[in-house]
Amino acid sequence: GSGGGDDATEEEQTLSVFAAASLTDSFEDLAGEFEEQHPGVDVELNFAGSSTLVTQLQDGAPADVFASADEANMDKAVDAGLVNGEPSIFATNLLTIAVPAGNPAGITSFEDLAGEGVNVVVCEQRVPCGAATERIEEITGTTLSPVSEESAVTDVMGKVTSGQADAGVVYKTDVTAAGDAVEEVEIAQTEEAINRYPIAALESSADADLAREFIDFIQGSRGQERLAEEGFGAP
Amino acid sequence: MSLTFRARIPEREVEAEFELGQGRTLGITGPNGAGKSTILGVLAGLLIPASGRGTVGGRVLFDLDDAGRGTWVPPHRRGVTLMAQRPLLFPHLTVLENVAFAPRSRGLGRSAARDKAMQWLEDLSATRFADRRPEALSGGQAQRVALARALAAEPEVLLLDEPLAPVDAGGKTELRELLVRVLAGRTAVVVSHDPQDVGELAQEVLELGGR
Amino acid sequence: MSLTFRARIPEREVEAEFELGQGRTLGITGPNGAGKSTILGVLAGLLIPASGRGTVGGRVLFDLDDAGRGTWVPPHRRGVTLMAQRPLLFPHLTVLENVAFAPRSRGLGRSAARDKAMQWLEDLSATRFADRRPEALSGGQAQRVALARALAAEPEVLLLDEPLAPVDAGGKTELRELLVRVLAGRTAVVVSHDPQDVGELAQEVLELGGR
Amino acid sequence: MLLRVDLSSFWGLITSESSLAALWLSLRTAATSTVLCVLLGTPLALVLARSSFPGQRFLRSLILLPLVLPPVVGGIALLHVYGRAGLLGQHLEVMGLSIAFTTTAVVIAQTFVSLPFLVVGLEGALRSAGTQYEGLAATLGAGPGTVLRRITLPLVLPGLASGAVLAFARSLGEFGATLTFAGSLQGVTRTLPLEIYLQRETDPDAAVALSLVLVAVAIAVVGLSAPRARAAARGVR
Amino acid sequence: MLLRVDLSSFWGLITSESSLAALWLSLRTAATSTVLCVLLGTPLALVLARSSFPGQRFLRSLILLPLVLPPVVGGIALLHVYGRAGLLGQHLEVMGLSIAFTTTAVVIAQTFVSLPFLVVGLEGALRSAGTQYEGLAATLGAGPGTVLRRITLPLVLPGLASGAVLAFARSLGEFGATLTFAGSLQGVTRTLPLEIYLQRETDPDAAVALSLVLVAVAIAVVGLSAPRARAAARGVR
Ligand SMILES: Nc1ncnc2c1ncn2[C@@H]1O[C@H](COP(=O)(O)OP(=O)(O)OP(=O)(O)O)[C@@H](O)[C@H]1O
Ligand SMILES: Nc1ncnc2c1ncn2[C@@H]1O[C@H](COP(=O)(O)OP(=O)(O)OP(=O)(O)O)[C@@H](O)[C@H]1O
Ligand code: MOO
Ligand SMILES: [Mg+2]
Ligand SMILES: [Mg+2]
Repeated sequence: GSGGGDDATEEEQTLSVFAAASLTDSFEDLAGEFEEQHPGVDVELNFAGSSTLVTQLQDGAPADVFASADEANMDKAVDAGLVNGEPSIFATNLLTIAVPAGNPAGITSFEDLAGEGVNVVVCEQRVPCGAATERIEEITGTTLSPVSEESAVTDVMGKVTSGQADAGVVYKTDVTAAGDAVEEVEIAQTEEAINRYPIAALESSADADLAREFIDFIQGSRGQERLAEEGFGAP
Repeated sequence: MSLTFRARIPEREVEAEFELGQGRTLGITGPNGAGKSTILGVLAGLLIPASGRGTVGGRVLFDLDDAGRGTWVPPHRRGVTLMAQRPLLFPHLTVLENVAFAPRSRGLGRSAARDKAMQWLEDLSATRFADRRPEALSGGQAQRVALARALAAEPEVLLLDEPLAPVDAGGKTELRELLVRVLAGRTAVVVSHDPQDVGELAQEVLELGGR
Repeated sequence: MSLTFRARIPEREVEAEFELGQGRTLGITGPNGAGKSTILGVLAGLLIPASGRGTVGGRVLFDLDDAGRGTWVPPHRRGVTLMAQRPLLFPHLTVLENVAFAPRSRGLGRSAARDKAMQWLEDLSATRFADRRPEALSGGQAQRVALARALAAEPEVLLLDEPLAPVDAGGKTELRELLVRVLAGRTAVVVSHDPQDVGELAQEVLELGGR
Repeated sequence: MLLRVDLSSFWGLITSESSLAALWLSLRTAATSTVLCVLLGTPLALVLARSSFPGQRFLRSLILLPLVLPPVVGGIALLHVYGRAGLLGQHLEVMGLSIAFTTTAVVIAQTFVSLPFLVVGLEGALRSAGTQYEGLAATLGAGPGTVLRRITLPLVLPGLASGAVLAFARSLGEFGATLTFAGSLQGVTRTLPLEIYLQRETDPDAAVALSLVLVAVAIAVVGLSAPRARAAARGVR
Repeated sequence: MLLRVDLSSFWGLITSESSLAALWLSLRTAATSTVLCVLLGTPLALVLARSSFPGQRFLRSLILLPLVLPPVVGGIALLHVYGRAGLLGQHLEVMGLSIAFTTTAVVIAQTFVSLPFLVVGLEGALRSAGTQYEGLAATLGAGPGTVLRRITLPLVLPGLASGAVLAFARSLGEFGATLTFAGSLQGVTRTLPLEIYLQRETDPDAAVALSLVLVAVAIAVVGLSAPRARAAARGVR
């Protein structure tokens, strides 16, 4: 454990965090700060798509903390008995429309996406952002006929930043990360399809206290501040 | 077609010069490594000499100055056919297809080329191999087929590199007679170590010095 | 080592039988395709006959019944070395390395094997090629090197398939004298179309019928 | 892997509309890409093996590039060339040709990643076949075209065939470049690997079942087209 | 692509700690995998090219499988074998060896996807080299080991080398199987392609810059090891 250490030689300790790829930048910074506050602790970050991470955990990957980009994947981890205690929501993400710089197709609302000749790209309904997009379609009574239904938000963004698509339905964090390459067109009804990011300590953790401390740090003011910079919403 | 030849291939220490009248056969002899195959290679267009000049009936085959610049006609436009020292039968073609290769390349139709090839195989007593692959031939059998393939090209100039070396004693006599007939009136160069070949086939002889 | 041989290779319509006393040389002659190379291949262990039996000094090389079952000793344990009809020099080795191959395989050290190879090249007047690659040799030069490589193996039984075919006239006389010396006291089989080869090298002759 | 899928649901799954559409699309596009690889790769291999010119090494490296590029990066590179705003793509766009999000884009992505397989295999075969037969054929009066058609290509046919099989297999498994460059729409651009990837999000077992289908198709193609085993070492002439 | 990255930030980016760690890890693991491919692939290619036995076609298909598997599926398959609960993994676990999510896992993933390249290239070279020289060497008294070492392998060295280059290139670009099977831990399992993938999530331009590094390394390796161009067709003996 982390206890028992006097001011004598610090015991080297590793905290392994499995986090959704969309958290890369924020978690790398936060992990560095956490290490500074906890001398002797080395935070190892493993980033991948949330479903990949669950697969890895199921197959016995050694980890202390799991931060998922959606509740469905966290549920899978819970069902598999991997989680210690209750997951908690530490961030939210809202859908928005990304258009290439200059907005060539003149998109102003979600409904515009259904217009003639608009190349729109969305996530497929089997992945979280696709499910959220479908909910917005229902609420607005709009039926999109996308030219592509991607398996990850990153791939939707790729189509927009490269100008292949006239518009893509993505998360606010993605628009923030892309900087000048894209412009944002807000979705009025976006609050109806909120995406929640849960975090949890894992059964396989060798040091439940330290895992807890890391989760608290992410949910604390410094963690929330850094996440907000990336475009995440508060829980 | 009369033939003139002069070439220098210094990497192989080979240098030679000769002239040959229309319809005549030149026999080249000389020790191993003297440059016999090299000369045939240059004539056929498979080797580029450092310098030299070759003509057939006044038509230039190659004409390269000491810096290696000048004319050089590619092999398929020379009207010169080589039977190399090794049979080099095309391994993916049957014996008949090998012999029919040149007639086909000259534009003959499939069955006309086959007929022609069959005739040449008959002349060389090799019809019974017609459908075999080259890999299933004995050394002497392969040589006969290679000879048939070169003859079937009916070129202006025929180059034969030790055509009868692996042929059996009886076959040598038979094939020599055939070659006498075939080479009559045709310009040809025959390389051989066998004085009898040279004596019976060639009207002129080039004796290369050896090392 | 005395040699006995009896084999049937029906795919090639070859069937032969002979015995040879210790230290003697058998000359095999016969028309192209008679089966001369085939017999050497079976003796060397590169071809498996349908049936037959071969022994060297009483030791069995192969002994296969009509169903093809029985003993078959692999080539490297026969003490039989073949010089094939084509030189087949190892293309990735220099001439010297080619000739040193057998001594090295017999366990000689690198420099001892080199010395031995150099001696054989000297006997065959081929030392000046020692450092060349086989591709840079003329037909007759390659043949000399192949002969040197086979002789350097100093096997119990030596098989030579037309050893002098592409060699020049002067070389033939020189090499025949060398072979007479080398084969003295060694059991050997020599295939040749040249009656002079057979006459001077062989004490016994097997004349194969042709087709 | 087999243990994780029970048979009845397996059959239902692989015959579902989306699976069949993906399988059919994969087979069609992989076959087309293979043909394209042969048509483009053969001249390239000939140039690499039969001529020497300055910049040849660089050309070879360029052709082999897709091998080492992570497919996603390859897809990005394709976007920069053929995309709407790409080097070539913007001119095509003007001509009214839009490649983005079409099956054509899938074929381009697959051809891009598979071409090196064909070129490398064929170049090796051409080099080891050597030029002796070609030279001899020329002295028999055959021009370059005839030599190519009747000597060179038949001699390297085994190398060409094994290269084509590799290219087909690689096209069939192509995922990253297709996803990045062509998108993912059922029946149009969503090939079997993309379908598998999507299935994995919701039903990993189903993804495994679909993978088995892909594996079966691949084994069938590769197995059937394998070079016929030659009889063991026989014959020295 | 070049246009999107300005040079000063480019340099800072590719010399950042995480980039250098990823590059170094990539080079180390790709080199190790290539060595493993040669060690494993050479006997396999020999068995495929030089013997014939029932099930040979099946064995070949099996070896070629990773070619056609989308790498992610390959990664899942590896987890099922070497993972903690996997067929082999559970026994290794008992012995105190845990492979998943270590650098060893990266090497296994790369070897798995790269092996077919080596085997296919080498098998083709072995077949076209034929067995004549081997037979002749045996009659000169060389046993199977000597023949293999001094004749067979040197004769197919160009094929072996080009196979090894392909395997190295493929290992360097490996992404999907590594991510799934080995995870993405800086300095341990996060190779350059994984680093690029992560960068793309947050900074697409940086991803392009890193891709250029990968491309440069690949061009260097492939270009330098290319077969020396032979002089144009010369010589018939
Ligand atoms: N690539 C090469 N191919 C053939 N010979 C070469 C090569 N390079 C150098 N040479 C040398 O060139 C010289 C001439 O060789 P060439 O083959 O013309 O001889 P040759 O008269 O045909 O001999 P042989 O009667 O043995 O066939 C020889 O000394 C040979 O060693
Ligand atoms: N794979 C093969 N290799 C060689 N010969 C074969 C093969 N298959 C069948 N044969 C036939 O076997 C017979 C014997 O051939 P072999 O090579 O032993 O003849 P040879 O007596 O050595 O003739 P040559 O004097 O022409 O060398 C020939 O009729 C040949 O056509
Ligand atoms: O990295 Mo995620 O789990 O696709 O947002
Ligand atoms: Mg010669
Ligand atoms: Mg013979």
